[in-house]
Amino acid sequence: MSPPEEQRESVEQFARRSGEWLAANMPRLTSEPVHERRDDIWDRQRELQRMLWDGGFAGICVPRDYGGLGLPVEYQRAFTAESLPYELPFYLGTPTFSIILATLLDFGTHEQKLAHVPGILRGDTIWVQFLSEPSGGSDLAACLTRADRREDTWVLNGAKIWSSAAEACDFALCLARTNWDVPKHRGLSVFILDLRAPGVTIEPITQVNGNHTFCQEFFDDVVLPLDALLGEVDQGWTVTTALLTHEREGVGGSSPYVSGRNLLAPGSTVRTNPAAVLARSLGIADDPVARQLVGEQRMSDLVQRGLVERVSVGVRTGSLPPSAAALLKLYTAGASVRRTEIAATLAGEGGVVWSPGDVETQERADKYLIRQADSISGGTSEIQRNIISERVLGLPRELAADRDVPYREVRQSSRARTD
Amino acid sequence: MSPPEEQRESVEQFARRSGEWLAANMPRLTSEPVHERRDDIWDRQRELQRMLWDGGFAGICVPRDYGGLGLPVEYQRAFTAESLPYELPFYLGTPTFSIILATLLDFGTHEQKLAHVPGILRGDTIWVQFLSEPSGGSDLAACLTRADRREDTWVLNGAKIWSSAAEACDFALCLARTNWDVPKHRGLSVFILDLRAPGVTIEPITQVNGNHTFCQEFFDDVVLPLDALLGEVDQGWTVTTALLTHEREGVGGSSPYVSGRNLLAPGSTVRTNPAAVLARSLGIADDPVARQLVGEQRMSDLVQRGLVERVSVGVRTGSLPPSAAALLKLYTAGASVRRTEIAATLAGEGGVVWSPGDVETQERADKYLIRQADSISGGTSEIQRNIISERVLGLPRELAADRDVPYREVRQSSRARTD
Amino acid sequence: MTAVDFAPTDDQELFRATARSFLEREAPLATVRSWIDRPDGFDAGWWRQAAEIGFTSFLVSEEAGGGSLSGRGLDDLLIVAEEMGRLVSPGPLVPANVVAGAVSTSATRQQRERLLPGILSGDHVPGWCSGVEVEVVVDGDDHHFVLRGGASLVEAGAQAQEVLVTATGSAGLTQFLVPVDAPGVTVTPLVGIDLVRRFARLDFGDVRVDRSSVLGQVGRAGPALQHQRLVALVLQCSETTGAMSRVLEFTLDYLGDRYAAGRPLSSYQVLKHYLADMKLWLEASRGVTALAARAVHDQTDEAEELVRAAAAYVGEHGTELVQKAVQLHGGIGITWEHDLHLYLRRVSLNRNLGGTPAEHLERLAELSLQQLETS
Amino acid sequence: MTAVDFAPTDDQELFRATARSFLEREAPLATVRSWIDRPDGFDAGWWRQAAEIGFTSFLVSEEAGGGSLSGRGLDDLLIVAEEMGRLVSPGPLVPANVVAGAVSTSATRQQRERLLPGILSGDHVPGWCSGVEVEVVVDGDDHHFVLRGGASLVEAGAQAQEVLVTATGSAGLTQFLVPVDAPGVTVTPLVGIDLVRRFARLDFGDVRVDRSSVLGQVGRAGPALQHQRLVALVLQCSETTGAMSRVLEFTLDYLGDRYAAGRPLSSYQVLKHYLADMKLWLEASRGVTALAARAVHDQTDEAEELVRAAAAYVGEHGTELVQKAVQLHGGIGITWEHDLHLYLRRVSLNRNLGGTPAEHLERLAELSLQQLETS
Repeated sequence: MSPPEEQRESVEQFARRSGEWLAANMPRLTSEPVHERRDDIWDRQRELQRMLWDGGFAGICVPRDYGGLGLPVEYQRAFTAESLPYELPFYLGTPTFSIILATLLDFGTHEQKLAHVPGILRGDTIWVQFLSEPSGGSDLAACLTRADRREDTWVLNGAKIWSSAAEACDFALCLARTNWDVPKHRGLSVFILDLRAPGVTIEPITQVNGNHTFCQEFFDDVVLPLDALLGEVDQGWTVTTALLTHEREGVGGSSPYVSGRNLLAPGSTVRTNPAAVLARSLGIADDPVARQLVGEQRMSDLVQRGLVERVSVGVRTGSLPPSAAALLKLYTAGASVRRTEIAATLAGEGGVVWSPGDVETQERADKYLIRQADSISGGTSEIQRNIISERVLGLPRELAADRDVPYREVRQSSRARTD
Repeated sequence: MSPPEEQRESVEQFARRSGEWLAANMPRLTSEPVHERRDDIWDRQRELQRMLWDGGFAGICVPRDYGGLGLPVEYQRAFTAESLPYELPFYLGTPTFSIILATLLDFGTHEQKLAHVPGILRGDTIWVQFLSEPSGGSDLAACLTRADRREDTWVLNGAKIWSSAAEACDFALCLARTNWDVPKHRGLSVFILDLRAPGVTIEPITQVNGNHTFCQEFFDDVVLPLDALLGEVDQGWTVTTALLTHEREGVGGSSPYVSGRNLLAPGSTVRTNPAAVLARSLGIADDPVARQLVGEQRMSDLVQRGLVERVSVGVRTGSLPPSAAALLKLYTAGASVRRTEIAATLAGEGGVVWSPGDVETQERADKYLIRQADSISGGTSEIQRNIISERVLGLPRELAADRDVPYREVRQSSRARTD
Repeated sequence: MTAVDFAPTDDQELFRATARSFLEREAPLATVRSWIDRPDGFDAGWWRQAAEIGFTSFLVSEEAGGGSLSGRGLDDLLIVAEEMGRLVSPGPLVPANVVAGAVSTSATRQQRERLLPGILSGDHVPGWCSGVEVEVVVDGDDHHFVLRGGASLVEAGAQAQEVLVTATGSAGLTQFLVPVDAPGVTVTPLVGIDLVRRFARLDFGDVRVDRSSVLGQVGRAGPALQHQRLVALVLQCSETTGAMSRVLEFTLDYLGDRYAAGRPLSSYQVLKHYLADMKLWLEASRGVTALAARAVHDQTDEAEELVRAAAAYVGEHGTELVQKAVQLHGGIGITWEHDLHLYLRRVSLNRNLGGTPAEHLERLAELSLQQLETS
Repeated sequence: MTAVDFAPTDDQELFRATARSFLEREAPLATVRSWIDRPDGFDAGWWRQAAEIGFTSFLVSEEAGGGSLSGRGLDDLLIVAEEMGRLVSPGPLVPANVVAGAVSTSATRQQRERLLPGILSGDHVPGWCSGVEVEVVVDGDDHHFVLRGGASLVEAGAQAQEVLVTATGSAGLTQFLVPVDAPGVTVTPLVGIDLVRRFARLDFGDVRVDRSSVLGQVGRAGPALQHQRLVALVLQCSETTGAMSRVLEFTLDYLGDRYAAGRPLSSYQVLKHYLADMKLWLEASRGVTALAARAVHDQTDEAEELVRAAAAYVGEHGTELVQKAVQLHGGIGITWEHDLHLYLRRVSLNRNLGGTPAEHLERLAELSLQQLETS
């Protein structure tokens, strides 16, 4: 459905046209990206996405049938390169575009894609995935939320946790168990869930820094239509595996559906060295020991950029399997730890006691308290190393005591056991 | 058999007398410890040990029945504290005294102890342990060397590897399989092996640095008397476990049988900071980045000293189990890696290319090539972490595919399989 | 080097049990959380009870109303610090003991009588300025002094009635005991990563004091200040080891309770090895802190080296251990509801207060290099 | 920032296969070991064969007798470096290509004709002095120069017939092509951790040269030297990634073959995670090296930053990967007989040559801070 190659404008022409349009239409970024705590952040995202849509630059790699431009990934990259000086709907990047949109395109029926993709591209709907559960930890397949077939509907019961900003979202992809008599991975299904459906309760979780980045959800006899099922029944693990790969691409900065700089992998697109800014503001830019950290920060960002390219091309050309996106996720998580640690080290004593009203120092300290967040959310670094060793390097799988056992017989975390 | 407490001289009196005797009899250390590559190093060790024996200071904690002084560990520590400025038989410390002597005292019959302990204290015999095998890696119980009962003898066949300086030794403790029809750990026995027995062949292994620190041994129908058995038959794993605990004490610097500074855990006794010496000689003592490394080296040495005390007292008072010696071994291994790395980093480009005849730089480079040696020999750091997590913290054991399986049915490394 | 026995005495074991049960009963974590919004960060009645048990008396000589359990007051005090670390207790442990020790050692009888009873009973909270940021000039005769400058980080500075401040002048370093309500003293409370330990900035705008305020001798306070700093650092290290120890305990429990793929998390080798490393960091931290405390008590020539080594190692590994525990807990570890962040706040404060690991390493390098010159 | 496609072209894939089979056939590790005792560390005939395949021609323009596969000669040359790293090949890869590139870019026709055919055929080994340790003064007229000083680390300095040296003088930096048998030049072979790559010290004791020795313009060699250094660093990085890649391969094989407690070593989670980290280090090293090579070729204003980032990261992680492989091999990994030490020697040399990781980080900090000033 894409235009035949000879009729397309070239990447260079597209880039030039994008640059001109961006300059004429999108707000310029002043210094740092839009502040996370702004109250109207989500309305702003919808508005910005709508501007892209109206300008004809939404869904560059999305098929034309579903409202996109149907162009190859080089066009998306060219657009992003041009867009760096401008404010874009950064917070829609992951999960809505990189994860959800990609998964819908992979598994949705023609009707499901027609129903949902254009709304995403227009900025009408914001999405989230419901995977983790209070009892499950890193093992997403240890899913206790259930969807039971009742006449011509599915009835959803259970609880999910660690979903990003679910309060602000319209729809979710939700993993639920549809069969308890087969082993863990074989009885799962994924559903498209309207978050305004009766029986859905969403509660924010207060983080150490006072933010409510994550939510917890409860489902109490939520009735879903049959066409809410994404992919095949009981084949939800296949959908989830693809979704997680898209998540690693999103976090690592290699998704073909995201426009604009990647807030989650800042090193790959941003040129300013945040450690240099901090060292200068602390007056220690001449301290050789501090400068080692400043240099390390820049190294880390540039290596990330190289890794993104390497993995993207490797997956595209087949020299790396799709699960190699776990390399990006693992790198990004480690880089985030170092970024936070470098800032805390530079700040020193002044970073643990400060004058009232010194918001910058306060935020740095808060950030230090959630230093591990990027190594946990979206799959811990330990899970990424399992994936790399097993699926990229082909080493033996971890022993699973629940393999080939009907799921109702598997031992669960003590807090979650019902006996 | 020790003198009743009231008749003993006090620790202080003993320390004073030791100090006087050392000053009058033992050679003073000039700057650095005796060089490892001296040809007559082993004769020298025997001679120094004989001097201690003649002076009445050999085997301070060894029972008087077997030629020792029968004193509590405080006396040994006081002697070592006094002895730091003097040359002592450092290379006998581990394994002969800390490992072999300790194990003989634990498991030997009265006759075996009478036959062997005095010879060790006099400096007549040097010992080594034969545990590792070419096929076995870290799993010492995966022992393929066999001892078969033939009339009133045991007949030994097989091969061992990674034994320290076996060429220079007189006796060994050798682990061998005496029963193939029971699971791995239950069919082993330990033997006292005279290295001049017919059928024993010892070959040095050339290390990366050209040294021959380790040997490989082959046993070809070596006939042993029945009283060569140490401990019970088929109970050799019990002996080995005790031996390995003594090894960790020796390496960590907490053995009660060793006199003089511990070459394996130098941080615990030496005061000079080797990184400071190097930085000064390279002319970079004023470089703040180099000074961070110099400071780290000193920190590492002092922390080691604290850990040795902490673990020794913990094991003695029961607040830590004996296997906590693995903490010392793990720390020492890591500290050795950092010591080598710090030296290499300080040397920089001048450490990888140098003028012919610059022996010091050459040795530092050679050392870098065997940086991991202390993290491998005597049980890898991974094994130490297994021990700490399982035996000190009480976490679940690693899955063993060979548990409760007759050993002849267990799968071995491909190079060692005989099929 | 003499052989030293680290084994705790029976009195010390008993005292540890007493301190632990007092803290668990009177200041469990729920209580500590409830004190976050108090201006002082703790309850004055609770601090008086703590003082009664001995939390402020171990560095004070018997004749001055204090006394130690083992003859080594700093060793005894480490028990308090470690137990307080286990429950991230609030309270002015460091300034109260540093000032009590200093007064006990160097004060005149009048100063002792004025200050010590209140500190020992917990009624009086003293402040201690760790830095040298104030200048002193002799005012006319040599019986009056004027203090000028700002002490940027004073623990309990806004809770204290009186502060011990070191000033630099033509005669050298001099320590003064200054009432915070003296004319010219301005107190600005600060905010910190720790939610219950309180700090303030104290500004001295031409504060006039007389000779009765001088602690010890004019111009000779260098060694006293150095000793106070080493004591403060050792207490922080010990508090951090207490926090490390408690965090390791509940992390072990948690991983034993949680199952993944039908196996307890604590059976996964990678997680077991993390825990083994954490145990090593904990025991190494305890060992070097104990050695450092001995050396400070005995005032050996290795005292500063050992304290700096402890502060650098414990600072670094204390935060690393708690961050690793967060990782092992997963998402729950970064919620407000879970207690982990209280521990992370405390060890992070202790890591940086009175010197960062990098600053301690720099000083260790300096000391090592000096030794080469003299040896 | 333009989107760049890293995917290798078909020509590049084909060339890689050719280079690999040439090296595996003509210089397997047993052969490399046999060359250790040769003064040159390699076989001249072998180097001529390598040159014939193209090992010395990618940075040379087509009209000068060279040529690239992809239009990006440095990308092509990275393939050579990576393949040589896989087999720790000897040979003057860096100086031959750096000098060939410099001559191709800046030489006079006479210089090109004198030097390039020999370098391109492998008959001539040029030396390259990476530092600025030599001074130059104009001798009387401006047609003669006197060089004075010592180049402390010259790869292939004792094998070369001619060396490219940068000298500093009142006019600025100037590069000279100097025959090593010129009167006044003293060559002292050095010893290195790598057993087949050779270095020498070159002393210039009032060496008199004329204008025909000047490469490029007098006093204007700064940018050329900078470009040469960046090329050398990128080649080292690429060689190290080749070594990393080969070491990871045989370590994976080894751990699959070895059993402990009846399980292959490669089934232990801790060892699996080590290998996952090693894979990450390898791919990150490849990625940043490729980016850096692009930027050097395009001479973008990020070129030095990317090269320094690559050199710091690859230097550090190259040695760490091989040391981890030693750990995974156990005792056998520190024996002379096993090949691991050959790899460790090579990556350790590359890590330190032309700047240590710490020096690269310092420079990165400088560049970051400069950007703040100008932005």
